[in-house]
Amino acid sequence: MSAPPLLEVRNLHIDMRSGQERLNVVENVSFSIGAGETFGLVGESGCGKSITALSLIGLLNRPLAVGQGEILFKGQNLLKMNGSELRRLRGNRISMIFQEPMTALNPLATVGRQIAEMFVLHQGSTWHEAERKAIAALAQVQVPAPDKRIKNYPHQMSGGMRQRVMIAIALACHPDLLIADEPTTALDVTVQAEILKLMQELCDQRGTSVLMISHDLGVIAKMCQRVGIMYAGHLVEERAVADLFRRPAHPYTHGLLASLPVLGQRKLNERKPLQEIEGIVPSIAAFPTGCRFEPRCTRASPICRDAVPGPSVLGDYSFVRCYHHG
Amino acid sequence: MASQTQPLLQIENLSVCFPVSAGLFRRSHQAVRAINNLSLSLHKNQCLSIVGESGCGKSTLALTILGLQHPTHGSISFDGKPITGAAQPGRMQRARMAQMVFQDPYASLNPRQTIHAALAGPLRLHGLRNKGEVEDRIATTLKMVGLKPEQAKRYPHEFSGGQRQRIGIARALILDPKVIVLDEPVSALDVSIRAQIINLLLDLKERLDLSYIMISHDLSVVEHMSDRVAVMYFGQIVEEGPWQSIFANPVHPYTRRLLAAIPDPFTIIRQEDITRKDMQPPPLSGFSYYPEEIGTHDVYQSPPPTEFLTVGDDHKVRFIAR
Amino acid sequence: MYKRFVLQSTLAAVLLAGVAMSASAEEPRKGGTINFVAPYGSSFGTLDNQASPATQDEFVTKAIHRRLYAWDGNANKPVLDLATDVSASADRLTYTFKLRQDAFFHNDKKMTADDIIDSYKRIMTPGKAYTGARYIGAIKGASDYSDGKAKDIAGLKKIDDFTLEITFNEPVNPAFQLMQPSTVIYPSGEADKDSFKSHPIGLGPYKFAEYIPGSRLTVEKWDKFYGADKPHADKINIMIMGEASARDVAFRNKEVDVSVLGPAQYVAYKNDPELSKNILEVAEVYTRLVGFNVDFKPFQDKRVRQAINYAIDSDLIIKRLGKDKAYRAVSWLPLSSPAFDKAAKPYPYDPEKAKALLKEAGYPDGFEFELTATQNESWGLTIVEAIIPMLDKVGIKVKAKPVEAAVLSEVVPAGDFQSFMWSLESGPDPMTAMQCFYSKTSQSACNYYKFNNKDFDKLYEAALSAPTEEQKNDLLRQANNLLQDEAPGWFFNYNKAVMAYQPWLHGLQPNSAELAIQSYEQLWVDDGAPSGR
Amino acid sequence: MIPTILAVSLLIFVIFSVIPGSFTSSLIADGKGRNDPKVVEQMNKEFGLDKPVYQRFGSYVVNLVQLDLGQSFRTRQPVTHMLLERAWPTMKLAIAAMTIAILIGVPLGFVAALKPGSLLDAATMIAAVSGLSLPQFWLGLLAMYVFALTLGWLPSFGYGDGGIRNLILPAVTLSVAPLALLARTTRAAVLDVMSADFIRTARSKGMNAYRLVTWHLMRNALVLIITTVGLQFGSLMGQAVVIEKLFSWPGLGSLLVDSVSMRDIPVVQGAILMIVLWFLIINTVVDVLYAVIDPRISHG
Amino acid sequence: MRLRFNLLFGGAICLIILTLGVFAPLFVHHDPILDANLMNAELPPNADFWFGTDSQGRDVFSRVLYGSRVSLTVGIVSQLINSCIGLLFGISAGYIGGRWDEFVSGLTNVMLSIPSLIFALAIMAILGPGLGSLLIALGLTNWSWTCRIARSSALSLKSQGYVQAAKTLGYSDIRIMITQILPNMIGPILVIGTLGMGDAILAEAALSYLGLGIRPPFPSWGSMLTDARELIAVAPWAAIFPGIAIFLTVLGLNLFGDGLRDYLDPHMRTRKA
Repeated sequence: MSAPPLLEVRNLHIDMRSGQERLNVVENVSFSIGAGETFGLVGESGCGKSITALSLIGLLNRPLAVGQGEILFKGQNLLKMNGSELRRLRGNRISMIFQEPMTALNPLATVGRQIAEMFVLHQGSTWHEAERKAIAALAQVQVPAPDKRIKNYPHQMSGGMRQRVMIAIALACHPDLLIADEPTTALDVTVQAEILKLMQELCDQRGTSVLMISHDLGVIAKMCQRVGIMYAGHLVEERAVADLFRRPAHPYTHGLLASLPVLGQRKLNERKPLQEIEGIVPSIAAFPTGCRFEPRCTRASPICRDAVPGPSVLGDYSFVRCYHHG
Repeated sequence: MASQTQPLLQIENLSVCFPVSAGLFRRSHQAVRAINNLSLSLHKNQCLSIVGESGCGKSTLALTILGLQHPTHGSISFDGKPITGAAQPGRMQRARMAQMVFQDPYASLNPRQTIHAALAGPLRLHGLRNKGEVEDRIATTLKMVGLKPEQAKRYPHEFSGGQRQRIGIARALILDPKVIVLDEPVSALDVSIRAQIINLLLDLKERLDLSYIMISHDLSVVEHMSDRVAVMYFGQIVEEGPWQSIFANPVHPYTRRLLAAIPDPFTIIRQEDITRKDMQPPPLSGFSYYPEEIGTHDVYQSPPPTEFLTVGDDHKVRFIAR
Repeated sequence: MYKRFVLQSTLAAVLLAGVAMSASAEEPRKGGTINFVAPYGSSFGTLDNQASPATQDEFVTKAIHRRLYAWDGNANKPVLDLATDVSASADRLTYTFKLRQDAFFHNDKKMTADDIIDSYKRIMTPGKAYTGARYIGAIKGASDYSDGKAKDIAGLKKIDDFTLEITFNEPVNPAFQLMQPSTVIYPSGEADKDSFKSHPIGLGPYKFAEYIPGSRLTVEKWDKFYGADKPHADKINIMIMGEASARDVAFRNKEVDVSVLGPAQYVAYKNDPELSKNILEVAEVYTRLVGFNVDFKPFQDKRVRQAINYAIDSDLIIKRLGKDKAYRAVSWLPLSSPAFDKAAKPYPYDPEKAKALLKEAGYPDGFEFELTATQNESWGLTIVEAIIPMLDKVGIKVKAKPVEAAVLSEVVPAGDFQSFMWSLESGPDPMTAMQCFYSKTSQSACNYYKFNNKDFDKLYEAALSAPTEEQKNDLLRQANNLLQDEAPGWFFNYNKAVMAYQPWLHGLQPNSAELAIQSYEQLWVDDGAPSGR
Repeated sequence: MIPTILAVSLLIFVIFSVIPGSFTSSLIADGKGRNDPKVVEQMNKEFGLDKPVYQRFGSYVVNLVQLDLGQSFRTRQPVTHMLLERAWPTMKLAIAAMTIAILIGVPLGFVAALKPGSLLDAATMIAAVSGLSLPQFWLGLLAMYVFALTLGWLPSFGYGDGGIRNLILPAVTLSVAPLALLARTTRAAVLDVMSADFIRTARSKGMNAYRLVTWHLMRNALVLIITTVGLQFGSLMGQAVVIEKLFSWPGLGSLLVDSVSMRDIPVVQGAILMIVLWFLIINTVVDVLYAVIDPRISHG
Repeated sequence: MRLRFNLLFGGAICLIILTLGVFAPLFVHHDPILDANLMNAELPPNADFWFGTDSQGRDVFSRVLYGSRVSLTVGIVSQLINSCIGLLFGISAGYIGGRWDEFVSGLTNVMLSIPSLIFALAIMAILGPGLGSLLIALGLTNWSWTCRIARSSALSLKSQGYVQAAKTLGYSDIRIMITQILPNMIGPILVIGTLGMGDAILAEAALSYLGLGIRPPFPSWGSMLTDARELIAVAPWAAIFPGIAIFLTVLGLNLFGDGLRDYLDPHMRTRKA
């Protein structure tokens, strides 16, 4: 990638503040997304990937807040923007899709209105115009009979349909960046496949960059060019997808890939146990001081306990935070 | 496989219907057929997986096997003795036949009970009065699932998701049942924990000579764990057979679709794109696949008569006669 | 029966100076509106006064209706109202009334003898039970009519339009019967129309104008009223205000022209330099007492009953708790009764004597009894609370049993109590009042104490047949003193009714039947009344 | 609705047939005179009180079906007629109180919720809780002393000519509890909706606070608020009993208390039935409103 | 901040009043009932009578303190009865469902549609005034909220994994209701109960006002207030102190209940975590 990236996150820290206490939920995260690129952020629940995503468009709620760092979108620092500037960006240039299509839509408004809102908000359309555009947007996400469907309420639609509506809303203004936070986790596998395909097609068409957040390595592998692995608030490894799956550098990534049951791998009359990552994910209040994976790591040495390892560069936009990587 | 021996659990022509709540405009005698004329058998020390998507009736099937739901038609027998209908045993007897491990480790443990209480309760209920024996049994069970006996004093919220699932497994084992129903046992767990639980379950199966009925939509886990696989679609089994035959040679379009939908992280490494569509075999002559079109189904209508025909070694697929 | 009040001679001078004199000093002003209060409940029972015995409903009766007799408080006796003359037969059974010829109903109809006969017949309507039947029942043939055995009441005879002959079953003074508020005269044929219950028509000085149930009844001046140049005020609003504290605020806020005061307010008003100027006080014919049931063993012993009388410091309760808004009772008959013994002394407060009496009676350590009472600050639980510690000092434990008024008046006549506290009418007729202790009177009638004393019976029977009023009263006086010694109850006090009024209101009668119930035609307001009235 | 009314009428019939004291005994409760047993007997006959309970209930139900609530013992007027006279003042009081409660309580709760944890929020909620913690007759008495007596702004009691001046004090007193409750409910409802996922979606759309509140928050919070309003409207009738007695307000409540103490049973039964009916109607209206607001209900 | 303030402040008020009530004899030097001397009636607050005396010459301070026993008993016991009835009906209706659920829902609707004060008034009229009747009257009339909450929690809890698990482990329905469902709804029931206690104390005052309170001479705040309301111009202290006592107690209970709700509310908790 030679052109300046669309989004660049530098040394992002997110704190949780309650009273005097300050917990580092996300620490020193840096990554960038180029124009038209799909970047994946992988991690287990509580690793800070969703919080990172929310911080990008300024939607963190108390007691969470960005501690330090920079979020550069087209060269502008989002963290320095005021409310109205940020609002003009939100939904318009950067939009977001959430995990639960059940609750992410307003149950008391028609889906048509919820799509049309985008045009009213960002393109100054009249409601009448906006409604027409909403039908088109709904057609683009391959909802059949969109002119009838816009009069539906969310509860009248299936989960997959609702997620299509979410995509229609998110892509309504042709944003530069789409943040998709576990967009298919709540869906059945066959529906998931359709939704992923749809997202991929639409974003490819429009050159929209995507930040894909998921715990499912399969989804990441299918959708992304590059991927960041988060563990307990740290971005431990950032790689091109193919490199990551071929030669995982971080012991956590390594373990994760080894522990997955893989389709077609089982041999007849022989059953190998899966490789396990011992131990449990640490809780936010009890993050280890040094490398946060150290307690579960097979390669750990005393140095790992003392300080967080710095990034070891493995190539363009590729690094790993491990003293014993390889 | 061992089809000549008597199956441990035999489900025959099972149907479960739910009455539709009598709305103002809907006739009340209509019923949703959650399970429709389903037959399955589970052999000793086997893992039978039931695969399907939400709403296909797999959870209802699990509840029916455990006696938490009464069948509308058909019967289930355990070790040759019927456990449904007039002669059905009470909850207490049933408890020693089959137990269940739940999907959500957070909701499946009573937050107001210590682990010890959750495990000791059923033991006492089933007549184990001797305190020492109870403690022994709890300790061994906890050790068996990889927990320390001294952790029994704690409450569920003090455990992580993986540990809770271990507790859930311990609770299922505490009465020494023959069959365990696994309802999506790892889908709610963190990725790095799943392998631990899968290994534990497989290990326990061998050590305790257990038989599993596993409900799942995660085909990679199913492939790893199962001996037999049944694919369920709108209350019916559309394809059933030994795991290797289902995965290597899927016949029914729905099965194939399911397999195709799984995003496989390693396709990229292998640089190969297995398009199973190419291998789609035609239906047996004189038949068409049932249902012909995936995705449309009217749950209020009773389905057309279908036949479950053998297509390979112990491998059956549901067809509809032309 | 009805209430009458009697002026304490000592108070009379002071009070009359304030009220009556200012009234005579000026010529009554015509016009204006008076805001009167009906303080005995939060509604009127009914506008059909023939059906109601309640004091509260008399506020309406007084304004709208007239009876054959009226009570003249000054003379302390009933006087003719709708008749100008009456003559009795020799056997005192038949009375001939010469009726007024200037009385007009509010529908312009002139009153005749037919109206009176029809009114009395309505009160006795077969199948109905109007309260007035208690009094009209004394007329010959009334019960036959009520039972459906006769088409007319035999004792009522119309001589001509303005002459009426009434025959009674027994020799009675018809005045006491026919002055009762439930014997009001309605125009013939009107009363059973549906509209009548919500729009009554009478002969009174004021005609019905508006009624908001539960809030207020408004009457307007009736121009054809027979009273000379009366009534004065154009309009009277009778405000229903049962809540004393709300009444207090309304009075101080000058929204109402009169207020009946409870003990607490009595003190407050007396101590207020402005409010104290306009207060009216009278003694009423009610005796407040705790009655004992002799079915309860300790009360069978006279010494126990006396001990209780000795053990309670009645004067202190009256002074401090009752705020002097009562007169110390000496036995049963009230101060105003002609048979009241002015020389008699109440029981002194003597707890030692009480203890001694209890010891004699075999209760050295006292005993416990239950006292049934309603929530009332003057003759209910408030007083009970005060005697509890007093009786406790002589070893008697009192358990208060609070009940509702409707329950008290059910359990007491039924004998379902150990002791009760009540305020009971004890006048104006001493004979009637003393009947309640006659052994032949049943408990359900009014001998709630099951009082049975041969000496008392002898005195009572002698009084019944006493040839002169004086002798009768003398005998009753002896009987009354005997009652005090026998102590069938603890005689607590006689009520002192107190009414505060606004300075612009004149013509209040300190001598009306019941203080709060005034003859509206005599009231008038001066220019000092708030504007808009 | 009809089973509820039948159950209620059975319940109150049973309760008031075992209640001690009777209409005839209440007639001498003021100590004036004594009951003539003959008149009492005649009265019991006239009112049918001499018949056994089941017979009375039978004829009560038969009459009820014909919308006949019987005749008052006291006034001998049809109960329906008496109730209708009293219903309007009570409705006026309840509606006025509810209007005050809604107009003040809802915005108050809203403002408090927009800045949770702020001083304004704390002050509002403490005030609301305080409002819920006062005995109503006590509050009414204080209001009377302050606004009528000390300040002389308003008449202290009564119905007056039915105008608004007499309505203010009782309505305000009656409104305090529902106002406080509404403020709390609104606050909770708004906070609840604000934490909902779709609000996050709306914010991610780039919506400003005003549009967020007007387009997405209000309607959703309204669903919760309306429930409270409906239930409060019903229970207001109970609380009105105390207020009506205190302020000499000629409503159903004071009629009810009077009739209970006079044991005028037909009126008591009628009044309770009327209150129940009122409650049911209000809640039906609330259900309809729900359906209007919330498509999930109207579409089954 | 608010979260803890409510809980602590409300709890502190309740605790103080409870302590004062339970240990009333230690704090007062006048008997609240028998130590009545009419010569001392209506004294303003002074060194001997801290809150003054009432019209009977009794120490208002000691009556307020002893009155807390009555008010708290009324609050706690009537609410216990309410909770028991509500839980019994609510849990069984939610868990068993079907006809029984319909019946209970109907009953709850009936109870809800008759204003509870009127219902209590009728029950008091039948039983006659007194503490026992008060407890029964208030205990029988206010359970519909508890019942509703219990029913809906039971309905949602019964599909929880651990309830299903208990069934498969052979637990009987009654055992499940007691050991699995009941403990998990204690939180909201406790909140309802705490708030209900305040309502019961206010209802006691209202019933006293309507003439159907506790049996005198035992002091209750409601009856003290009712008795003293006429004295407000003469001896305001006799009315003000019990009024403040009611206000503070109910305020304390309401704050505590609110705090408890906030504390137990998963929303608040997740927002914090």
